[in-house]
Amino acid sequence: MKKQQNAIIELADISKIYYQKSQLFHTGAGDVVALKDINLTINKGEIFGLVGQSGSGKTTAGRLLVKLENPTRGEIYLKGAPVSGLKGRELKEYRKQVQMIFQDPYQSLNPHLSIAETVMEPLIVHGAGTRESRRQKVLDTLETTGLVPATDFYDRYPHRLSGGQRQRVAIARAIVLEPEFIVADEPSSMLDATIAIQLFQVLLNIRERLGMTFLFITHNLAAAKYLCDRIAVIQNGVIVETGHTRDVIDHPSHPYTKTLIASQPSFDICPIL
Amino acid sequence: MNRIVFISKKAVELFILFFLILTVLFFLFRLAPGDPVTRMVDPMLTPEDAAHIIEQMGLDKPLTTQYMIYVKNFFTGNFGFSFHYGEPVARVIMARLPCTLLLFTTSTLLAALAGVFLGKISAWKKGSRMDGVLSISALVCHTLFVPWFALMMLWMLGFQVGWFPLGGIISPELWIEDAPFGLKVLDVIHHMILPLLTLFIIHVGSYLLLMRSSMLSVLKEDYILTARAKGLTDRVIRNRHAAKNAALPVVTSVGLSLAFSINGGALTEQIFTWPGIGRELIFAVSNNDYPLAQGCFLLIAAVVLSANFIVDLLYAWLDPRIHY
Amino acid sequence: MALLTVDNLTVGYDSATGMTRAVDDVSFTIESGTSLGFVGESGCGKTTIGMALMGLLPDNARILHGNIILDDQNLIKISQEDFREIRGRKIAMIFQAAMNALNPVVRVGDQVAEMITTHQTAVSPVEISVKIEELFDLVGIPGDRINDYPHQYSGGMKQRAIIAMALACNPRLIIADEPTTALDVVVQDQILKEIIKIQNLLDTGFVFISHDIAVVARVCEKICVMYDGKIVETGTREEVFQAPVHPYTRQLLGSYLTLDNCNNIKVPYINSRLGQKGWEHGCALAPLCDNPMDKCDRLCPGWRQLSPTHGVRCFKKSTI
Amino acid sequence: MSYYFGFMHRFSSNWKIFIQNPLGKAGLALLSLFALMAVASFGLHLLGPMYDPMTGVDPVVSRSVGPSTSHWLGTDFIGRDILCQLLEGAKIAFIVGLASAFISIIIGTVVGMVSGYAGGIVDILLMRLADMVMVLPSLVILLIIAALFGQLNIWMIVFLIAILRWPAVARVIRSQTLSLKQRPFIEASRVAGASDIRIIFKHIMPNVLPLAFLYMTFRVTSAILVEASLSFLGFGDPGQISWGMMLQWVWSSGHMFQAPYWLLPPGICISLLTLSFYMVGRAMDEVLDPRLRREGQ
Repeated sequence: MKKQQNAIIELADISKIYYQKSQLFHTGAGDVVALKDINLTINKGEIFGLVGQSGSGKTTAGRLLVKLENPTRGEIYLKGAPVSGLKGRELKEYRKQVQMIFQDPYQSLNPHLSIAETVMEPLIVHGAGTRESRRQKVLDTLETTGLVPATDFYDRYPHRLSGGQRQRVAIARAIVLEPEFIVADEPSSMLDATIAIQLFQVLLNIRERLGMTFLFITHNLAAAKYLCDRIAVIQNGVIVETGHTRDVIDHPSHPYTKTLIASQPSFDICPIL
Repeated sequence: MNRIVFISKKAVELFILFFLILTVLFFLFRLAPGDPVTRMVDPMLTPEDAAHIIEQMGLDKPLTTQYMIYVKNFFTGNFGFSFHYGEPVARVIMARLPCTLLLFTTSTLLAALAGVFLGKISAWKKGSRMDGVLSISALVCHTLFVPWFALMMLWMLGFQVGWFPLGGIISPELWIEDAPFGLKVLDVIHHMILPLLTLFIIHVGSYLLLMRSSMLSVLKEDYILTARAKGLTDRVIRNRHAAKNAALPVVTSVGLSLAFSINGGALTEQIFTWPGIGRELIFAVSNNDYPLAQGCFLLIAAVVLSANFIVDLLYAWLDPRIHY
Repeated sequence: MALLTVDNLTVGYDSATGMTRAVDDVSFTIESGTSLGFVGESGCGKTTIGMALMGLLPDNARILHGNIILDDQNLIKISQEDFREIRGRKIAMIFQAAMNALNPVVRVGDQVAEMITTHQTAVSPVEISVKIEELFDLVGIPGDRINDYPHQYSGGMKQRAIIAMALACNPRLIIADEPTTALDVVVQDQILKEIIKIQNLLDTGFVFISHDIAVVARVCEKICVMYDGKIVETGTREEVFQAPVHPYTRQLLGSYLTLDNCNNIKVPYINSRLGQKGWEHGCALAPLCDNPMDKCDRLCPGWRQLSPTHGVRCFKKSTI
Repeated sequence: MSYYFGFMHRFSSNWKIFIQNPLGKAGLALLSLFALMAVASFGLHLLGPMYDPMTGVDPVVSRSVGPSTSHWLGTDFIGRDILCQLLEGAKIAFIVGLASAFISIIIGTVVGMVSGYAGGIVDILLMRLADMVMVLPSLVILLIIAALFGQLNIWMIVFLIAILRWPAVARVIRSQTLSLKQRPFIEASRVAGASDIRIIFKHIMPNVLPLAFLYMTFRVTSAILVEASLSFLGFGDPGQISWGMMLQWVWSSGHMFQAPYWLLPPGICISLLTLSFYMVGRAMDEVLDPRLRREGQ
């Protein structure tokens, strides 16, 4: 596997604490430490997996990266430039380069907007292209995500689409600006297994064709093994193990990783498959 | 500890709210066109008496001082003198308060109990003929125009059939004579039935509708399915699992719908000449008895706010999930 | 005599466009002490089967056809009240804990006790509390948590409490509908171990409903694969997993990611059509099949029995 | 433009469900009847000065008499035609109800969306204000204001009712906005770089508008009732005939036990008009996505 050793995203000593509100005196008792001193480097062109159970802080990490929230401590770098203080124009510029795919395809599309409007929104917001070129761009992007023929989907509303199709629309919205980096937050956890595997194929295709970098957040170790070049295992806000996927899974060193591997579902499959 | 914090927070909130209302009222009285002095001092008084009241209320002093005196007077229970009665406002409204509380709490409690019960039945039998009849009648009750309905009750049950007296709280002869206590109570009840029935019918509809919709959404919850899967009888599912949860939001809305109830209460008192605060307020406003109007208004505000406070406490006590 | 026999069960839902069949001509049997798993993707009708067995179908659903016979008693024919007596006592259900399956304002212990008091009138309060402690011990909940409210429980503990509730009256048949979905893998693993332990301990029949074939593979001896309301393949665990015949079964197995098979995953044919095809005109799976025959688009394939335990709904003869 | 089509598409499919609902059908039928009455009031001057609801006195009668061929519903205590007053009252009821509901819906929706979306101190302040206004009994406030500022004209009354009646709407819209704000599609839009204004008007508003319309029907009801009560107590706009005022005349002229032909019609009209708005609201409530309602509580 070809690997370029240039970092696109770096997390340096990132901590995120949710302070307990509505207390008369702040005791710190109810505070939740979602992330504690996280250090990660994600290289250009790779799919990096962040594996953990619910409540481990993996989703928080993704939200920090797309700046839906800000870290309590630490700094995030995009291609070496710190992103903490970004506002206005600069923030908008950042959003052009970092996008997100959300977990629940039934919630991530506005029911009142057509597929075209949904996918076109980033283009409109960033003032990209003309009316005609935007239309063409949307159609092309829908094709890329496997919604063919794209014209069938263009004017539809989400309620007519299946979960897998909705998630492809969400992917199209994320890649339409051709960002450098995409956070995929459990994109397949709400989908049936056969649909999920198709979705992974779409992500791999996109990486192949557009050279994007992904952070793939998942609770499913097998999916991480299938997709990711490198993974990090996160438990209670702390990264317990990181490395090349195969190394981590075949030779886990941390006890938590071992438990995780031991609990993975498996069955004996017929030899002919 | 948490519970105490929660209660004191609510109490502080309540106090601030009341203070705001007090302040707004003060400025309204000073901002309205015309001379504030003539509004606060009975035009029929002798100049010496008038000067005394002006002195007492600080009406000749700057606005800030007036405000201080106003607040101080309020907390010492000095609401000024009613023009009409020539008595301290506090004494007038305190004499009216029991009548209002008697009518109002009885009708609200009865209506809430009946409404919750009927709403429960109606939601449980959703789509049945009984549900149809109940919810349509509830809608009709809820949208009835109160004074008109009160007049109709008076006309039909009071005037035409003659079962009930046409107004007041007690017959004059019983009031004057040293009649036995039991007889007095019976007579008050006799006088109370019509206004009580009117308020009951008006309010029972809204409680029924609230309970019904709350119950319907609870019945869609998964734990109702669990309860059915356990083989529980319909009665247990309905009363123990559905109604208990469904009544919680109804409790909160009792507080919120109080404002609505007070409008109806004032109108009902007016028509049945029930000597309560609402009627006194309408009387004061009609006769430009400003100190009395102000006193009645503040009392009503205080009643509404404390009722909301009680509702908050009740809710906190009923729902184990509440975060203080 | 089998514990449960279901014959040609057909359940329809009233919808705006007419009657749609959620369960279509489904037959199966379960013996005491054995377990049967239903596996299929969302919307295949597996949950509807569970609800039909419990007699808890929603108002807009109707059993159009078929029999459900439990211990010589046809559940289709009995009255509502008789069915209520059976629910909880003879058939119990384990719901998904991620659902709001426990009443938030009633203590967990009381919710389990209620199950016992409903079906066994002659038990003293002491006996009940002893029984509840036993049950909570069996499913692994500490005894001091009995009087907590559900919101004080974690997801895994809620699931354990729901299992305890199902076991309370020693039912003959337990239906588990996605009991581990939405739980973390580690907790899911613990709960499954708990269920297997209970299976070995008791002489109860289990019906397992899951979208996750790995879960079904772990706990069930017999497996039914469903698609769009029909069973497309049924057999013992070994038959279905070692020698699957139906292309859909093979697709399900082939695309399931485990740590061991990441290199030889078969990506199913991507079908971007809107909506499902249905069984009226040929095989519902024809659009998803990698190698359909001509008649697949015209005729609905019938049921073929390959061995006493193994059957399939497909025209294709060969296994490859 | 395509947003418009989306809305129409939803509207037409909702309309079909709505019109199948017996409540909605009955409510609409009644509403159209009252609307006809209101329209008819504009043609009253064609009948001649005797039929003017305010100044037209029948010189032959000059007192309250029952229905006759020249006065189908009878006359009031100085000989004015009751039917004409009833028609005029319908117009006023519609004006008061719709105008005041419209204003309070606009205030409530904007406050609710801003409060829910902005959060923090803005949210706390706005919602405390809403709480405060919500617990105030509107009729009592209007009475105090009427006492201090003298007779209120009809537009003042409309405005005051609206000012006192927005909090319930704001609360519902706010909780809806809060739950929408957590939805990934809003976050997706933020990640895409959309501004707050764009998110509020493009993503949140279309999702809360149905709810706002629903609440408008309930606000119409309460506005009509409050105005009628105020008029009944003698504090209405003396230049406009309203149903509440008609009842006030029956009562204060001492005809309430003698003239059922005069007592019945205005009361029935007020109750039926509010009922019909309410029925339309309930029917809409059932049409709207049930999830919307749950979160609205």
